Amino acid sequence: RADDTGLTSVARADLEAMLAAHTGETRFTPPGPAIDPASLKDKLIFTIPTSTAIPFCDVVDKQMDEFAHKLGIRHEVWQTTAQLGQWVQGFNTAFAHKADLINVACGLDPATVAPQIKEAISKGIPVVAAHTHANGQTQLEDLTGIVYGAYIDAAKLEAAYVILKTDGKADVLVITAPSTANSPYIEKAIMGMFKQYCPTCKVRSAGVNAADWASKIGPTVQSAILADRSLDYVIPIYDGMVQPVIPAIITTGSSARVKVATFNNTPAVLDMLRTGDIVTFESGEDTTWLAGAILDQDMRVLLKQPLVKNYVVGIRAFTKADVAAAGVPAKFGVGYGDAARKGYEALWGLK
Amino acid sequence: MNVSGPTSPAPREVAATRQNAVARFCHRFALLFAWALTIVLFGVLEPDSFLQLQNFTSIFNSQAVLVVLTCSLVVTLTSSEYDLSAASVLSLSAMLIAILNTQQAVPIGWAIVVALLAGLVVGAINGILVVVIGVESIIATLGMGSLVSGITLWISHSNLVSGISNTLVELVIVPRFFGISLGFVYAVVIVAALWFFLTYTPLGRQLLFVGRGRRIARLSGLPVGKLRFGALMAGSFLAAVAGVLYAGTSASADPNSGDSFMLPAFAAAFLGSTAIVPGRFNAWGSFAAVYFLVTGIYGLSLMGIQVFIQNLFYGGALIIAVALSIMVRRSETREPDIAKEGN
Amino acid sequence: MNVSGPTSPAPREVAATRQNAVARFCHRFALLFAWALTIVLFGVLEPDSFLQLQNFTSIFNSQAVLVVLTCSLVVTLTSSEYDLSAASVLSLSAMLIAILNTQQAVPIGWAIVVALLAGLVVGAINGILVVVIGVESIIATLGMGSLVSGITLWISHSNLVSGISNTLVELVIVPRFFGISLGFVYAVVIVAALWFFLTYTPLGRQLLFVGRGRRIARLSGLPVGKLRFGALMAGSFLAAVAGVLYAGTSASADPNSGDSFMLPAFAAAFLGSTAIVPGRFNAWGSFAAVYFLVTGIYGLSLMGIQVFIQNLFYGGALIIAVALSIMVRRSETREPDIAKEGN
Amino acid sequence: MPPAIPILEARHFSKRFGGTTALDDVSLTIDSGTVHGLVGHNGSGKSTLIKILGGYHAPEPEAELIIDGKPVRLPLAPGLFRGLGMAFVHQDPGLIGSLSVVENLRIGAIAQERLRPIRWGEEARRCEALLTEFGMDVDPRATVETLRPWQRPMLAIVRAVDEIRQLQGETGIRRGLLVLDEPTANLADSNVHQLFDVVRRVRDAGFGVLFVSHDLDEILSVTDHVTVLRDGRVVGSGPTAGFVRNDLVRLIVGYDIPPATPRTVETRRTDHLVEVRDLSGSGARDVNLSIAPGEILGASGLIGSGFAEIGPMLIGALPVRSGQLRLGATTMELSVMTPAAAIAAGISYVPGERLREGCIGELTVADNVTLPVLHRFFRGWLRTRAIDDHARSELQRFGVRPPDPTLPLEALSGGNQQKVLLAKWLQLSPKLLVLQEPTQGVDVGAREQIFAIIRDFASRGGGVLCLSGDHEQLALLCDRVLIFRRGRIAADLAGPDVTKDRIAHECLGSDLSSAA
Ligand SMILES: Nc1ncnc2c1ncn2[C@@H]1O[C@H](COP(=O)(O)OP(=O)(O)OP(=O)(O)O)[C@@H](O)[C@H]1O
Ligand SMILES: Nc1ncnc2c1ncn2[C@@H]1O[C@H](COP(=O)(O)OP(=O)(O)OP(=O)(O)O)[C@@H](O)[C@H]1O
Ligand SMILES: [Mg+2]
Ligand SMILES: [Mg+2]
Repeated sequence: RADDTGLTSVARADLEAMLAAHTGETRFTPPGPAIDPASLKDKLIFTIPTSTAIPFCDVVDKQMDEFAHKLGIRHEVWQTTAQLGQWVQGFNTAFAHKADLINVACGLDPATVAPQIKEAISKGIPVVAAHTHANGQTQLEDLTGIVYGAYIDAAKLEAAYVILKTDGKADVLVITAPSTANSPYIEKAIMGMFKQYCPTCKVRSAGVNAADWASKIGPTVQSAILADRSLDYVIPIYDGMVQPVIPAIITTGSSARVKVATFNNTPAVLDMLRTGDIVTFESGEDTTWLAGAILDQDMRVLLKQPLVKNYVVGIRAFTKADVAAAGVPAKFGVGYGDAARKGYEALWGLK
Repeated sequence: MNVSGPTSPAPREVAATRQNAVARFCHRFALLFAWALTIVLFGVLEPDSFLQLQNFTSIFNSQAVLVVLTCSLVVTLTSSEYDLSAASVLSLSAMLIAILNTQQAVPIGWAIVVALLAGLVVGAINGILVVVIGVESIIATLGMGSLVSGITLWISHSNLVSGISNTLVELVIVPRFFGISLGFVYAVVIVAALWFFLTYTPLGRQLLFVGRGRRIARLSGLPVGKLRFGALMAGSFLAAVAGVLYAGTSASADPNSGDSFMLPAFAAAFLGSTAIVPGRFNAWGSFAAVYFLVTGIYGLSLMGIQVFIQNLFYGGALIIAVALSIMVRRSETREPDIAKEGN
Repeated sequence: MNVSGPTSPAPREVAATRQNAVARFCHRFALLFAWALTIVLFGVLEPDSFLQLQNFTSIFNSQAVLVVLTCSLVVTLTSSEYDLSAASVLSLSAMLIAILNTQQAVPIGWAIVVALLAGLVVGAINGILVVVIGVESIIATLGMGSLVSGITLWISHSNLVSGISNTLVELVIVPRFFGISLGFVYAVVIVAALWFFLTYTPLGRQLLFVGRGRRIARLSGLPVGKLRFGALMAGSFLAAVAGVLYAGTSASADPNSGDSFMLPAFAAAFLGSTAIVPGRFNAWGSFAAVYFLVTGIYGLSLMGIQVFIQNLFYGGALIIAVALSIMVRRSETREPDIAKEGN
Repeated sequence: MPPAIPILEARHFSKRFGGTTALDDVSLTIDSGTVHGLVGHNGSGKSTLIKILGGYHAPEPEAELIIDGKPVRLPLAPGLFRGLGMAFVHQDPGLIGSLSVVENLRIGAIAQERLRPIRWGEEARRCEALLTEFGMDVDPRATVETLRPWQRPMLAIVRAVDEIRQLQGETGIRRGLLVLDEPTANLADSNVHQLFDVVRRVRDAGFGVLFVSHDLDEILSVTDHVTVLRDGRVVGSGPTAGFVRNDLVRLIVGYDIPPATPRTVETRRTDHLVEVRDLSGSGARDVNLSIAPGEILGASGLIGSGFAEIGPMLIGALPVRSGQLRLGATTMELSVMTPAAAIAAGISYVPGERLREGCIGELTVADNVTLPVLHRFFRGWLRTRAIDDHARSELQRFGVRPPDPTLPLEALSGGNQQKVLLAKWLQLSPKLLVLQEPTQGVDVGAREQIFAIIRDFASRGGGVLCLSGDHEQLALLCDRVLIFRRGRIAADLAGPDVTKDRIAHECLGSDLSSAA
């Protein structure tokens, strides 16, 4: 049965299945054949994140430390505050410490440190980009391996949720961050979903650079709400953008009408989902899975085994109904279950 | 006692220094005209969406934080100090409220008290550095800003903290009368109080004396150190108030939330000093400047224009307004001597 | 002609005003001692990893951009102008190189020429605003910074642009002699040239006079306007050079790449003015300041210490160094009068 | 009759600035109903004493202050001087240029209040009335920097007198002290008379007045009691009637100064070194003048008559509408003159306000002296040792004490600063030396040295133009004096006509004739 807006029952079923697959604890599937990390004892893996002030990066790094400890691998994380000089120093320190592998992690665009990556490769040190790319994104040739961020899956989930929630009558503002390399791919994935499942939905996007989020997202959302009285969803592609969206919705007196769906499962935003009524949907990666995936890919590189292609980790979507599973108040890494940890331990032959 | 006599000096050409009243009026209200012009312009370009009451109420409501932060800068700038730590104090204040209220279960009222006290403490340290030790304010507050940011990152573990009591949100951002929120009302009250303070109270004028001529103020018997100290404390206090409004606006706090307000606030304070009381930092001028800038940006984003145009508008408006104001003032007063032109 | 004799006013105790040479020496080199102390401290705390030649070369190599940007500020600050647009010029310069080289297939050499020219153009506009029109530099460059950022966002469509020619990368970042890269060599050459310029050329001294007393400089026959204009242009030019080094360091350009350098650069310039030639902005002092700060942060990172400590270190080092320097100078020279204390 | 209790008793005032002892155990007693003169060479500590009374400096701990018989705690808290009945005109008159006349006049009242609203309209009317009373036609809302130079010190005097009058108004006759630190230095003669009138009235009303001046004739004519400071110590004190001029001079400088003999130079010369034709602008009109080699030409007039603006105009520091300058064989258009071009042409201008216009106090003496000649020391790089040597030899040549080029210039006393300035400008070997108030605020001893420097310069064939309101100085120094009235040259005095009295008479000439 097709309803008035053209959301066919096939489409509805597709979308519902997509959401269902990401509801509840993550279901681990081994990315490839098992490996034997015994020969990697005391190898040094060196991780350089965009900024260690980003709590998400910090949690993944800690989880990696934990795995590495069990594996007998040394893992060092370089403390940075999103400054080029510090990233460069990170590479040099990795060289000085005779690292066996370098992870460029957590949103640090490999392009900004391309010369350093080239140097590492020329020194025979492999470089893995961990959680920086969206699937399908063009990548630096020099990179040895990649673990993708689950940006595209998340983007599709947001779109699916919004289409279902509005019965195919969505009127959406997507907020992107043009200066981030994966942003255009995320945007494309969202737009693609709407085109495929809900061509009559109204979708537009506005780009605001990370540096301007606090000051410019507000006016952007406000003017969009007032210019379009039927706007009903705002999709900030990262949940770091949510904070200034909320007051823009409240001041325009449209908190009953305009809702937010977003990505990354930042605890504070999950708390907004739990306690407020504006954020209604959020998904995010299983941090244990992500930490395991990065180490797994790293070890495959070091063991010279075939790498996992399109390595993406599982995400969990939360709505008000089940957000309590993420903790009260929410915490990083809570609510994904134990499957990823057990899965990797089995894959690596621990225990 | 009468000491005048026929020996008085030669009369001056009075007309020249007594300024042309019309030109002066235009100068004082030029920013308001520009604001009106912006409104008309966008009204014509976007007749359906721009000229709606709700647009204006929402423009007003959303900028209470910036208005109050600008007031904080007006106070310190009047006393000729730069307070670069104001944005960090804003973040600290908002973060304290968030953490105390959500993680420590401190009632929102007490959390606010603590946040404001923290502002006063930072202001006092600034005061000690600048007034007692004699560090230039721009340096001292640059350093303090970094320190305070570090503390904010520390107590928040760099996390966004959400879930601040709805009471505060109700008291700040939720629209009340004709769509106007209490946050805007607070901002207007603070602006009006600052205006009264700077214009009509001796203390406000003392601050201006201190800002314009510290030595002379001291020779005239003003407690210069106390006034400077007080200005730095008041500035930090107002920045903490802005933090409270920020917390109430977004019901959450980000460790870096204040940073992006710094440039707009300075721009608004400078721009505001070209209006209402040209040549002096003043409350209503800054108020007009904030809303002129925000209206422009708002209209631009309504037209779906890219972000970079906003930067151009910001920079352009500031430069043009200040340059014009200087050129007008120069032509109003008498021939400048060459050294002042600085050629 | 000799007109001295018993008629000259009573001599004052000269010894007291002639500063104690030892204290003066300590003051001049205090920052270097602090730097050495930092090295010793981290050497003891992290004996294995810190005290390696390669660490130091890496510290040196990675900060060429910051050193050159700080030099840019030293030039403008010496002439008593604040250039808040320097970071935006850095971004613009790097972005121009990236776009011209990767998207327009302009050879890297020409791309660099265009980037440097862009720096000069921004400097010239700053000069017109500040010198010809008379806008305060802090306001003019705040506005220009916003405008230039807008332009950078515009030409890059707000995107990161990567893929800059390897020639440039080779010329900047790749280690050459004992692990030292050419980028660091350029930075040292620029610092040395700036030091020579400010200390040993008439033009440099004249700039100092213009900064300290514009009117007096003019009456002494100095072309004050030209010197200020020149300082603003030179400052922007050096910021553009920093942009070239940025492009060479990262082989890419981000529209906001410069922003994160602004505070460190100002902090280093201020901190540097407490050393080598205390009381004046100076090249080697700033150089020492950059590497003192960076070494500290590096050591902290090496120890895996949380990021907020870095902020505390930054702010704390700046405040303490400047405050100490002021207290030392005060005790070295004569007692300040109350007005200087500002009470 | 002076009452038994003095209005102010300062005991054991000492003040050290680092190694400088500005005041050394000074005691001073001022009776009510008297004008107490305070004299002393530059740097003798007069202003320091006054600033202690104003609560600006803290004296050394042994100091005691007794006001009206009651001991007062030192240092005085800011503004407490008002409660003690004192009002000040400080040496630099203490006005904020960028603020309005009302604000400056009412700074005292504003300083005493906190939150009681100010009624600006009323304040403006009150100030207008006050200014009119003193014969000043000034818009109370104008900013002070737009006022004419002579109006500014007058404004400070009006303010202090008004504050003293408030004291009187509150409780009938009250005891208080009006402190005037070199109030006449920048005043027009007419205003000086007006001021003396006020001073006498204030005294007659029962107040005390502390009056500082370098002009001993003023001291002798207006004070009842004199105290002389030398090197921060009291070296003489007593009723004015007990002193003659030479006593004071001896006390101030510590030795006898032989009576100065005016220069006797041949009469008019026809070989002109410098010629200025049809100079107009910035308050002067159609000025024509010429200076012969070796001639010291003076220019004077009432303040505002245009003579003081000639110097800055000749070097392009003030706007010029029209006029030419011929110097030797070259002729220059003055409307496009700049200080740099003037220096290149061989004109040196030594401005009057030393620390504001002449040099940068926080930089070293060597830096200040060598600024215009830096290129001489640039051979590949600046030879810093040569710079210091050069500066030291210049300091020795001009008798600067101490001759240490590495001191910050602000560490020198006023007279020595002036000598440094002369050194700075004379090393350029100018053809024409333009001096503005070369000995303003300079003590008698240093003054003689400066005269000697100027005469020596002239005797080598240089031309000197000396702009000054100090008639005695002009009479002593100049071969010829031009008198300005209302922007024009009204008289050209030469030879026997160059006397103090004649100059004074000619300066007032226009006022007398226009009044007639
Ligand atoms: N703030 C200060 N810091 C250091 N030394 C000072 C300061 N003020 C005054 N002095 C020194 O104290 C001494 C006395 O100065 P003061 O100004 O009292 O002299 P004065 O008698 O008023 O001279 P003048 O006639 O030139 O005004 C001088 O040697 C001066 O250099
Ligand atoms: N002389 C002045 N200098 C500086 N600001 C002034 C001056 N006179 C007035 N103002 C400013 O003008 C504004 C109002 O002045 P106005 O003359 O209206 O005062 P008022 O309080 O209405 O006095 P009244 O009611 O007695 O006329 C204030 O902003 C005040 O700061
Ligand atoms: Mg004095
Ligand atoms: Mg009125």
